[in-house]
Amino acid sequence: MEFRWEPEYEAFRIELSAFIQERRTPELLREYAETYGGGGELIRRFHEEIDERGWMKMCWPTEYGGEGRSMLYQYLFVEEMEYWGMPYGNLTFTSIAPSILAWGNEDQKKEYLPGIFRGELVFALGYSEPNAGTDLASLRTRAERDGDEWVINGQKIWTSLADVSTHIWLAVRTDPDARKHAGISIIIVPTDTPGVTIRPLYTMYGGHTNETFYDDVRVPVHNVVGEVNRGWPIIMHALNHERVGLAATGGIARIYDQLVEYLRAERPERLEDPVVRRRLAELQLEIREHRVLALQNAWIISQGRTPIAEASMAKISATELRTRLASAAMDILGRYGGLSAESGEHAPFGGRAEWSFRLSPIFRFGGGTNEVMRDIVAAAGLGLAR
Amino acid sequence: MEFRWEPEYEAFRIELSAFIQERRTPELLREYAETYGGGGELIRRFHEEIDERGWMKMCWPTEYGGEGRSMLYQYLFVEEMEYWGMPYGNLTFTSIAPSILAWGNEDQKKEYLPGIFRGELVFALGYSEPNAGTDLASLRTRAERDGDEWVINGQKIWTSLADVSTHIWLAVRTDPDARKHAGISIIIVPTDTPGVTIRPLYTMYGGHTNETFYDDVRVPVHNVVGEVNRGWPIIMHALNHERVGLAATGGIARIYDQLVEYLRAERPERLEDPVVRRRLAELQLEIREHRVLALQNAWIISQGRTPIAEASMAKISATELRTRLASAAMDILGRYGGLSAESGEHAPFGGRAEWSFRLSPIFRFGGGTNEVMRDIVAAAGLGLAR
Amino acid sequence: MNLDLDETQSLLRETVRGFLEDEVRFDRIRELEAEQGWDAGLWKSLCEQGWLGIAFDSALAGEGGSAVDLGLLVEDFARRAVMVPILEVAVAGRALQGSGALAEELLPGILAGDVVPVPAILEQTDRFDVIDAELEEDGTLTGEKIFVDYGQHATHHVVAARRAGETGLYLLDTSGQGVRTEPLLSIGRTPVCVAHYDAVPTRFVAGADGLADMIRLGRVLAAIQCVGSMQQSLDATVAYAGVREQFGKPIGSFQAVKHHLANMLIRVSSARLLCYDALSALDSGMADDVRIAAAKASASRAAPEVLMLGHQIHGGNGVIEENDLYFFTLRGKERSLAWGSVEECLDIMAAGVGEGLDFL
Amino acid sequence: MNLDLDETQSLLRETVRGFLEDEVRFDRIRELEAEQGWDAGLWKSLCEQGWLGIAFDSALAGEGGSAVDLGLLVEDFARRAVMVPILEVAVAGRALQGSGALAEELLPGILAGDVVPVPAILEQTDRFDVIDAELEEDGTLTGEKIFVDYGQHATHHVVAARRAGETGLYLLDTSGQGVRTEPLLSIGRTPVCVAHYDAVPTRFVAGADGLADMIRLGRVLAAIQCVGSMQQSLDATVAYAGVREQFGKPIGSFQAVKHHLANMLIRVSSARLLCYDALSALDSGMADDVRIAAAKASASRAAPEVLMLGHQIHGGNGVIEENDLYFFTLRGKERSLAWGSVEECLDIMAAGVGEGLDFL
Repeated sequence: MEFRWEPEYEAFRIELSAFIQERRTPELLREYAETYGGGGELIRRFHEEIDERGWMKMCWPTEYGGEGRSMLYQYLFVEEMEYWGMPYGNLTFTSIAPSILAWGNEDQKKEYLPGIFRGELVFALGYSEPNAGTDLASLRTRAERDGDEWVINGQKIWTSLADVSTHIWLAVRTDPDARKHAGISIIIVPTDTPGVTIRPLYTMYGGHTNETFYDDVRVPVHNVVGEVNRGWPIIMHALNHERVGLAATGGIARIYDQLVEYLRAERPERLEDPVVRRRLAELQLEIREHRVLALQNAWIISQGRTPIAEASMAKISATELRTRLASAAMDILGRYGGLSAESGEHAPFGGRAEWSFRLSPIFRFGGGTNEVMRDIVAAAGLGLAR
Repeated sequence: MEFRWEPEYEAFRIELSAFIQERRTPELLREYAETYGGGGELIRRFHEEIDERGWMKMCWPTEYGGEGRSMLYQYLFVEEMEYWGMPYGNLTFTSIAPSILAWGNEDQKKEYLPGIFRGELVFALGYSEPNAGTDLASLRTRAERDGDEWVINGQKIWTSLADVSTHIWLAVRTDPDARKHAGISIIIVPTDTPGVTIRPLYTMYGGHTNETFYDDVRVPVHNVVGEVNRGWPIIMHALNHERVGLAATGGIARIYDQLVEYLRAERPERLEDPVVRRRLAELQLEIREHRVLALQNAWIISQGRTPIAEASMAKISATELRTRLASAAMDILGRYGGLSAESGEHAPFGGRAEWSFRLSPIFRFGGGTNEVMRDIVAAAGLGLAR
Repeated sequence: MNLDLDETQSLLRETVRGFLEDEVRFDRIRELEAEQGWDAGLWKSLCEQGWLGIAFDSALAGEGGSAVDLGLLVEDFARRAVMVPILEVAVAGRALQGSGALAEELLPGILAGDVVPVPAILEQTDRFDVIDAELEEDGTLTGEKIFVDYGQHATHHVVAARRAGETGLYLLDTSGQGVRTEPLLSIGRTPVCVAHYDAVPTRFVAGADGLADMIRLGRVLAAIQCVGSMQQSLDATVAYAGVREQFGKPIGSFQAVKHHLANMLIRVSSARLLCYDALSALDSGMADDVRIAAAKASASRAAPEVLMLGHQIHGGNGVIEENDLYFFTLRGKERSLAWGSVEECLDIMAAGVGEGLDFL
Repeated sequence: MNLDLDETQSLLRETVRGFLEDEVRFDRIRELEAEQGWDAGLWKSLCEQGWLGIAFDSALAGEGGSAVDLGLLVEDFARRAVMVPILEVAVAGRALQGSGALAEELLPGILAGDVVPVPAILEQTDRFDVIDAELEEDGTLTGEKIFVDYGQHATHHVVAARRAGETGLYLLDTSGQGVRTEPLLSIGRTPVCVAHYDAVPTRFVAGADGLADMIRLGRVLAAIQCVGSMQQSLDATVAYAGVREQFGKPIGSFQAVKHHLANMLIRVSSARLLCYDALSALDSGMADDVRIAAAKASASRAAPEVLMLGHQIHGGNGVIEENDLYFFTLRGKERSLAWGSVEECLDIMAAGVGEGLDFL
């Protein structure tokens, strides 16, 4: 047992950090904020540069152009990108790409993976429906086969990024007579297919997600990923990867660092207050407690094993800490802590803590509610009956 | 709405407090610790003095020798007794006596109530069985009628005080064919009845509770309280009163006060430490948060209404705070906090925090587990389906 | 001791709730949020109802002056997320009440809804005990105040300032020369601003005691606003848990959800009781700063936990602007910071540690 | 980076666990608790197994000297609540290791189980950074140490003391004249005492760095003992929840119980990982006091919560002495106080605040 990053990992992180610093322009960050990573020329160019350095594919098998490096590199990559708030493909990269690698056929791998790596292809996730949230297997959007095409009808909700994405990774019911978890398939739907309607849903965190409607949407039969009616394990696999991303420590650590930096620069008397220092120590302890769970998760993946309980533990830990940290940072900052970015220079570090608080609820139920995560921990981690 | 104690309440509390101070001798406290309030000459004498002043019956209807005072007097009485760690009949007084008043017949009221008030009669509660804890309705101890007697066979567990009590308030199954909650009766069993065997179970908090065994135990049929096979509501009523006692703030406030006093006298530099003061402020806040729940509960009772959700809320709040407070007090005291009373002068305020920590688990599941309490809060307080 | 509402209070509550449900559409609040406005029309109506008079004692044309009654009013306004300066005008007006001629001049206008004074206390340090603003010898004020709630819409500011070293409250007219307000956007989405004063004439309102009283009342009322937000979130969440189905049953039948809801109720109940305890103490003249701080600390600390549990149970439906839940989340957290955050209130409690728990 | 056990470590763990399960009866621990004794026979056996050598580097007849390996050993001993001074002798022995002639003289006896040295650091203030004991010019010590674990059974104390103003570690023989021990009863029920020294001769062991190293290692190992207690409580509780039935089904099928158990696992996992992270840092010479303190703070803070959840699920069955659960509750809480409570460790972390989160 050894908790030290070997020199090659340290070197990678230093190189990556320097690379980010050079490219982290206000223009790029603005584009990211406006498109949620969905697109824009600057983001695409940034992606290309990452891809040129081999970082998008470095952990992939050599037969798909990768270097077969340990997945710990990807862990460091995601943490660093999240820390600095930079786009890197996000769920398309961390959840969809590995799903295509694991379940897609050779044609699909060739068709989608290179574009994902260059940031040209962006996938929106079409899982949830108005009456199928955590209980995803209740989904009703249906696809019926008509010759060489699937004809899709139904409605999805929380299809975030759909308005800026090129494709939707759509979960549909292909056998209405099968039992709940059977009869579900994954179909890739180009976003510009006729019959797809996107309606924005504005949110309390200032951005929007979408409802998407499917009205006789026709896609070729070969857009099904894996086998027809065998979509459930693919969804579970993708969700597991999604949880790994939700468990990232970078964004959390950044808020903490920004808080300390702000206090040092603007409120030095607060940073000297023993009680404030104690509060910061408690928050730092919680970040450390979370960080090792995220690391454990990454370690298991890097060994080719599948973390189930560990992924859920890290997801719970990250998402609940996110809320507590944002709230505590605001409390320490007093009324300044309540100021949004729109308050300009009055808002501490761009109103980041305040925004983080508004954003934080979604992580606790997104990717599977934390209640279901705890059920999973009890079942997979402790062997209790489901 | 008015949160101020009227002068007559203030006067009562001052009188009671002075009364306690005069009688709070080491000998009495030792007898209390050794018998758990079950008996001893000093305790009995103390009870008599309380009873002479009318305080045991002050809130009772005048037809049973009471003064019909507001139950808020009893709330103050119990809080003050709990604060100073004095015996006052405890569950026999707070749970059994009101149950006999509510459900007993005139003969039973005459037979038991005066003795309870004088501290001569002590009841042990015979509810739980090895396989019937929170799921009390699964109890199997049975009573069969034989002429003018009930013949009891079975086993109870956690029959605390049985070894020092005069009676057992026994829940038995009188109709084995009825559905779970039906067919249960309450029978008063004199502890010295032949066939009753008491076996001590030593505990991690230094005292003991008991298992009790019933082997052809014969008691007269008129020892049944209320109607035969209608014992369930009596148990629920008594448990509700038990929860009120479990929610008392006195013992909790005492630990806090003793902690502050100890720090002031023995560790003044700790009491001046801003971080320690903050920790104490947090604990004080939690005591204040609990205290108003206990008060709300008492208020509802004093108005002749039955608190259901409120009793459970106060019970949850008190019992979880008890653990947190004891643990936090130990943390603030460092290794001294871990010392038991047996360490003599080295142990801070008689090792009370340490003992309180060891004792604290029982309150969280006793009188109904806090999980069931929360179910009750959701159902009775918020209208959610059970 | 009386923990129930009396008859007048019950009637007041019923009337206020009915009025607000009829008059306040949540979409109107969305519009006001977008334009950082306030609900001037509603303010006039509530003044016409005479409710503002609850804040003032009857000798001065008010209706009562009981802090508890005022708390009930403020709680119900918070439960409807109403965009009016009820807290601000109540505490500013009560401070003015003792100022003799000034009171006679302004109170009728305040009660009619034409004069809208709000407190302006905080300065750059964001601390209630650091007042550096100093009047000139001629009584004019030059300086800045920050976090002035509804300050851009008020007709007057009641500013905390020093004169010859003594702290006091001073009234200034925002319609005159030299007053400039710079709006801020805060998480609560209610109007708030920085106020810049340049040689603005002022009139004396009250001394240091008046300022201390203002902070005490403002603090408990802000705590009550947290409670109102939490209660509304809880009610909405209970309703949602009863109708939203997953896995073939209402989510409210899952034990984890039930326990979240039970925990919410426990937190809200404690905080509310501590608030009314503090208000009652204000009424009987027995309020101390620790008791006031405890009420605010309790509500402020409970608010983010309770509100986020509401979101946890609402899932995605709770974060979209089409749902009303977010009003209460954002207002509740904002009010937890206003008039003393949990950190500041715990500091006050810590200063009092060692004085014994005589509050039982 | 390697978060798995290597082959040697897996083998060690398996062997140690098997041995302890065979050799240690819980009833024997009950007897030892009652008489405040220690398990001298077991100590000899484990020395015969060569496990104590894990604490020492091989040049000095030890087996390894890896702090991680030592942590694994200590964790397993904690999981069996074994009444032997494994932590104490390991840290005292490691301090002696660098002392040249003294090491050569004593280490063989330590490894054989005949020489049993334990640290004696704390004084009346209960603070690791306040050492007032001062040697006389002739090298003798007169004074007191408190919270000396297993001090009444040890052959030697390694005391922290000053000489000419410099703090260091000094060895004294408890069998000689002038040493008197006064037993204390602590919640953990393992032997602990006050040691009184009257002109006791001492020998130099190490300087201030040696003391600092001893505190670092002792602190993480005490954290690991908390983890062992928590894990054992969790395992026992999972087993109990699977067999105990109420309302016609195992209590482990209630969502509230499941979530308690999941929360226990999360807390234990974090604390354990932070402990091995700190031990690994000790091995690579990259340990800093904040990292060490974080491991102990995490374990110390988690312990009472996790252990009390274990009791909550066990109900009445968990509090009777016939059940083994209480060993772990009491030991776990005691170890959370030893070698720096959560309060002390958070103070250390607070002192380091502002240095950035370079630990990612």
